[in-house]
Amino acid sequence: MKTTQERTLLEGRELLTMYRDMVRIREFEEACPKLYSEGKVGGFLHLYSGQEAVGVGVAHALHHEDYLVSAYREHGLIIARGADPGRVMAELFGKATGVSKGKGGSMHMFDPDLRFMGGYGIVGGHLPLAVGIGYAIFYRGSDEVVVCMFGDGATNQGVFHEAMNMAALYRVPVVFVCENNGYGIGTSVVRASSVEQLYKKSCAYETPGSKVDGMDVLAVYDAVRQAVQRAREGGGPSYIEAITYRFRGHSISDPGTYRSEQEKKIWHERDPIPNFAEFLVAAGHAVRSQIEAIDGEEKAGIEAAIRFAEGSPDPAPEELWNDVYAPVQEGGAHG
Amino acid sequence: MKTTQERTLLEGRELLTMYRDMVRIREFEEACPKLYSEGKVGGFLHLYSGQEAVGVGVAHALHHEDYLVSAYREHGLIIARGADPGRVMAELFGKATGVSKGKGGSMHMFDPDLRFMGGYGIVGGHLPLAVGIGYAIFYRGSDEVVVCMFGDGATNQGVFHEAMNMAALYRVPVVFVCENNGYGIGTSVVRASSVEQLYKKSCAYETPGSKVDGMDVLAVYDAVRQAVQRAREGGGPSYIEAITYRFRGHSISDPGTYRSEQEKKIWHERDPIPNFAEFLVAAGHAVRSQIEAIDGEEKAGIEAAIRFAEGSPDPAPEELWNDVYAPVQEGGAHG
Amino acid sequence: MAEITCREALNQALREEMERDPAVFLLGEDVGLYEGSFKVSRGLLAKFGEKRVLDTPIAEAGIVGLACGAALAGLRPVAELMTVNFAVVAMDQIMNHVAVVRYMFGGQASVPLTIRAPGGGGHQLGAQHSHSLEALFAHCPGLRVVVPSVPADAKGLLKSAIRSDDPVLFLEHEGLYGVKGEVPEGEHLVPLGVAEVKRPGRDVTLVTLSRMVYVCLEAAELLARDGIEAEVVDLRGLNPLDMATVLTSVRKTRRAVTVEESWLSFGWGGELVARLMEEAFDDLDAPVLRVGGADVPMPYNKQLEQAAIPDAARVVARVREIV
Amino acid sequence: MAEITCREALNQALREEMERDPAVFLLGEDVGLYEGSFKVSRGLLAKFGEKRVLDTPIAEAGIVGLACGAALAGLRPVAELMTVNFAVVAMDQIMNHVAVVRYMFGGQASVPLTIRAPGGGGHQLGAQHSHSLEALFAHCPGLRVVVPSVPADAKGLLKSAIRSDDPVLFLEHEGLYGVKGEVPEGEHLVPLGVAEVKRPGRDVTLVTLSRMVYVCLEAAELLARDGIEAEVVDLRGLNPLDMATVLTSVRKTRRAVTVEESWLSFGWGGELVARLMEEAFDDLDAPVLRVGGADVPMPYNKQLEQAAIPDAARVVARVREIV
Ligand SMILES: Cc1ncc(C[n+]2csc(CCOP(=O)(O)OP(=O)(O)O)c2C)c(N)n1
Ligand SMILES: Cc1ncc(C[n+]2csc(CCOP(=O)(O)OP(=O)(O)O)c2C)c(N)n1
Ligand SMILES: [Mg+2]
Ligand SMILES: [Mg+2]
Repeated sequence: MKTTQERTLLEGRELLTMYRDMVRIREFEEACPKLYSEGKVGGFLHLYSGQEAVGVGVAHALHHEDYLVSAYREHGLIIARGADPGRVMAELFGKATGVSKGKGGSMHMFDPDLRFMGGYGIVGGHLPLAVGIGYAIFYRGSDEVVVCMFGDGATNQGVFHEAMNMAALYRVPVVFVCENNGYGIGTSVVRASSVEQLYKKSCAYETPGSKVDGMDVLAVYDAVRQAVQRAREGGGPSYIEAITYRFRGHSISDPGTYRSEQEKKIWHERDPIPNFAEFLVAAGHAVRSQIEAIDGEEKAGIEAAIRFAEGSPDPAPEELWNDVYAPVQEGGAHG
Repeated sequence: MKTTQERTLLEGRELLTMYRDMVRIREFEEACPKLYSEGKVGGFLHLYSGQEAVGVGVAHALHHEDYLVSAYREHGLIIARGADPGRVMAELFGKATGVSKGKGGSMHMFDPDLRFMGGYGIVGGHLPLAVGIGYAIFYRGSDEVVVCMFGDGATNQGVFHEAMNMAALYRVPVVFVCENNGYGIGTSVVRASSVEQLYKKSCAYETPGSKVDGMDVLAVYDAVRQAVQRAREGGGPSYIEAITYRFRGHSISDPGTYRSEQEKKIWHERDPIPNFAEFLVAAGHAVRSQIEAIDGEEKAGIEAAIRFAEGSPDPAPEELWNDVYAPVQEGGAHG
Repeated sequence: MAEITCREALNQALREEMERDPAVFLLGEDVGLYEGSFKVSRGLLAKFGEKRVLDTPIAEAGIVGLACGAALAGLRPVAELMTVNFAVVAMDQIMNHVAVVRYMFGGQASVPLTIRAPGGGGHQLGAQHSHSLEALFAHCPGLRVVVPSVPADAKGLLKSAIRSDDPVLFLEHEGLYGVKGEVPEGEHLVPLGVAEVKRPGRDVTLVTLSRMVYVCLEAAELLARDGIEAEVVDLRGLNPLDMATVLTSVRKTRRAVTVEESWLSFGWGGELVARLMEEAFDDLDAPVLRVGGADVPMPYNKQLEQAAIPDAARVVARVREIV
Repeated sequence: MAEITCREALNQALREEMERDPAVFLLGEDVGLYEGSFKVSRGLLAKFGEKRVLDTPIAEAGIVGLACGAALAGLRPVAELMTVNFAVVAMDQIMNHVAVVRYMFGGQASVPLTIRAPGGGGHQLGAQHSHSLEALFAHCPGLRVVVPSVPADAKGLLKSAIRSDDPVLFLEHEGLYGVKGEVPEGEHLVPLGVAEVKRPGRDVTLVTLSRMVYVCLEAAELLARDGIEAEVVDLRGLNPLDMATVLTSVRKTRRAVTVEESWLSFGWGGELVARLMEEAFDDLDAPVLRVGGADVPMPYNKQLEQAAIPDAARVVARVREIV
């Protein structure tokens, strides 16, 4: 058993990693608009700036073998899970070195080694997939857990209901994390959901529901860690609503005029990154210079990621036809 | 204002009509299996025997202008709403005189004059339609109400969630009545729904939910009347779970072996019809001979309905091509 | 006549029909406060209010079902699906409810519903956001399938769709909202089910719709340089399907190529080929060929995506095989 | 070889594959305790237990999505949709998830999922319960579409489907479960994408699948009385599509008719016609004609329903137009 001092050190290290991960995500996301306007990145582009504490808190609450599934706002999540920002950026560039070989783009990233089971673009569509991954875990009797991330708007979709019910019915190890950033594109939560407190929706499935401050990485970490532990021990699914805010528009093309300057200001004051830095210093987990070092390293890291993406090749033309079907197996046409 | 005595008489009359309606439905349904085995009726055939108190309680709680929408187990509902059993039977026979001109059959009956907006065969599929009818009422500012009937199994479908949410969000005058007969085909409620008490599902929409004895026509009538009044006065939707039982298999082809004899026996003792007859006599609303007269009249009425159906013509062959599209309107091809 | 974009033309049609008929209302995700993700409903919430411009939750089955019910009760809803890709989420409501209620209730029910849905590829939106589903909907009896290519049709067809007592899938192309063209002010109706010859020609008929109309016109230009005169027929929809115009053209040119953006296999081109073969076999000097999208989920990478979508060069190449 | 029904053949395939591979499991509405609404999964719950024979709520999107996720995580689910009519409720999961994940994730994801769904008309089930949706699924790249007509194929194709690493829509016909035929015991695989000539003939080729195979064989008998020898080709599926077998037959007979149960317009027949026209135009002595279901929602009335579904007489009449 470790001494208090050792444990603090350990925690200290982990806390700094959390900070580093949030900074990495922020640097990554904030580099995107320019690249998009330069035409290097295309398609839809949903940035995670402002929501980093949720993704990082979740990722740190997981074991390496645990699964993460997400909607399309997932750059930050796959990075929090440990993906090389270079390969994530390469995906945005549509390059062969991207996490999805340039075929998925911003919305559809995947990494089996990290057990990042994909970013999906149909709102709510991936929730039943998470239940299925949970069922596979239960089926094998292993002790992994799936965390499924989705937005507030997704909770009004029919599949949300079906997934929540089936997860509870089969007691699969799934933790549903709703990132309530207040809006589904231009529609605020109260204008789309009959119940304003989204965590209450789990009452219809006798699944524990709780609410957490999504701008506080440690609060998210604690809430998710408990839910994950419960799931790992066979306690079944739980549902967490993380209250957060996206600092940018819904996607790169959204000016976000439906949100008042006043509202944005209030939330920016709650920016999870500087606030966490203050906490780290105040609590003695780090000194200012360490923080600045991390900021600098991550800024440089993202510049390197962009260089990697720019230097990477496009997929070969024949890639158009690959991956539609499985490679033909032994024994039998398409068998 | 009426004198107490008059009112009792009136109630007495209405109570007898309720009894008559239940008997009519039972006689109708119990006549079907034979007709089916004779090949006069085809397709699926979902009988309502045992659930009469729900449909009749609901129908009596409605005004003439109110709407009723249902799933496929609807013979009893359209009859309770006032449809001529002859035309309902003719529909089962697929005759041109049927309520849907022989094109709908057992699952798809419709009568605009009775504001019976249809029986639908996709489990849960008609719930959003009910919300839409409610929206039309709200849109026009009239004071009608829609009652939407569905089974316990339907509450696990995604559209249930979407419809409940939208109904509450727009405060439309819809009363959702879940006929919980314990099973969705061979699957019992607890094996399909994570929450056993289905009325609790409305908690996720901040919509009042209540449970009522579906074998007691007056209990159903009272619960629905209150919900209808609330809706009529702009109070928005409510959700009622009526606990009932189907005396026969899911459909004519289902032996229903998944239900124990013991279970069936208990429920048959709760048969809404003889029990209501006992109540009427005991409470002095009717004398035995009146009850017997009604039983005889309704038996004869269904025999007449069968004769009407048998004597009716099939749709003309060209009917195959009619009703796919609206009759071509003035001004413009298909415009 | 004013030169306006398809976006403005659609907006005009909605505005005019809502003014004309109080039973017409809009619903959909972000159609109100946000004025539509493609801004087609700009200004309508301000003008008509929340009751007639209804923002909805993200629940496509609920949206289409609500609209279907409202139509059954006598209203004329215009439901906007943010994109046609999500129509698939509401497929049961569209196929098993909207399309069939009139028939299965013996003609007693009517669903005067218009479902607007932008679609199509070309913007690197990937495998879940690049569909053109004309063929799917056209396979379902009971549904009208209307597809405008120019601003004037966008307005005239949408007005006709809204006035139709049949349910109409009105399929717009995301790549055409900004396209400009002359559009008559006020009452301008284009009947459903009437194709239009966009360019006359004697050597080959290009049968197409939506954004591919422009691709075909471009191909026709290229072919013309070599003296090959292609006639371009814009179907403007698949149900009703105007075979008469197609047959007249093909009987003249004796050659035809169908051009569709969606997956070639089991797309709508096959239907046209089959009807042409049956009704004009002896008039054909060559097989009717098809051009269509690659049979793959849409890739994100720009070059791959461009390779997956038919272009003028591909059309020209196909034509050269038979002319 | 034992004579067994399609129902028993399917049951055998499921049982054998579950015994062979512990990753194979069944899920669906009433597949367990109730043993399937068509009793295809009879005895499987008793033998394999609840974990491997999973009863689900009535939630098709949830069922297909759960199966898709389980497949992503390495299992080999066999999802039963009570009927194909409800596949439409899960259309988004099938089209936008199951079909595309391998591609959109650059080949890193695999969905070895089989979705079984009974369908077809003929039992007076009306407009919402009589679909045959082969054409819809065949239009979506990424999905295999397999359609057995006889017990031996029901077993052999289902086993191949379950072993395939591609998602397979396995479409059974409600009217064929009771049909008997010889079925090899134990290991019997029929590769996906290989059509079969059910009856040799020199005068015309009937291209068909599912229950229509029987209708075509009946038509062939009638035609034979008048000396017309029809060759009947059972496609056994639409993806992979075995054009080679069809072309070989048509190059011999120089005439063809496609026969499908579903709505004729925008059905799969058009695809066959288009490919035949392109690949065998000069070998054809007559237009390739099509027989298909009436383009109407299915009516309940028996006579009307019979009139809506293709029968031998209709096939014979079409053949006589070109022979
Ligand atoms: C089924 C479906 N409907 C509509 C859309 C279009 N759309 C993309 S994102 C979005 C808003 C989702 O909001 P939310 O779930 O809160 O997630 P957020 O974007 O806020 O992270 C919508 C409506 C979609 N992608 N899928
Ligand atoms: C979407 C859909 N899935 C499956 C079916 C097949 N099915 C018909 S009735 C039924 C059970 C419905 O149970 P419940 O909702 O409780 O109604 P009940 O039959 O008990 O009145 C099922 C699964 C269907 N008709 N629609
Ligand atoms: Mg949101
Ligand atoms: Mg039930």
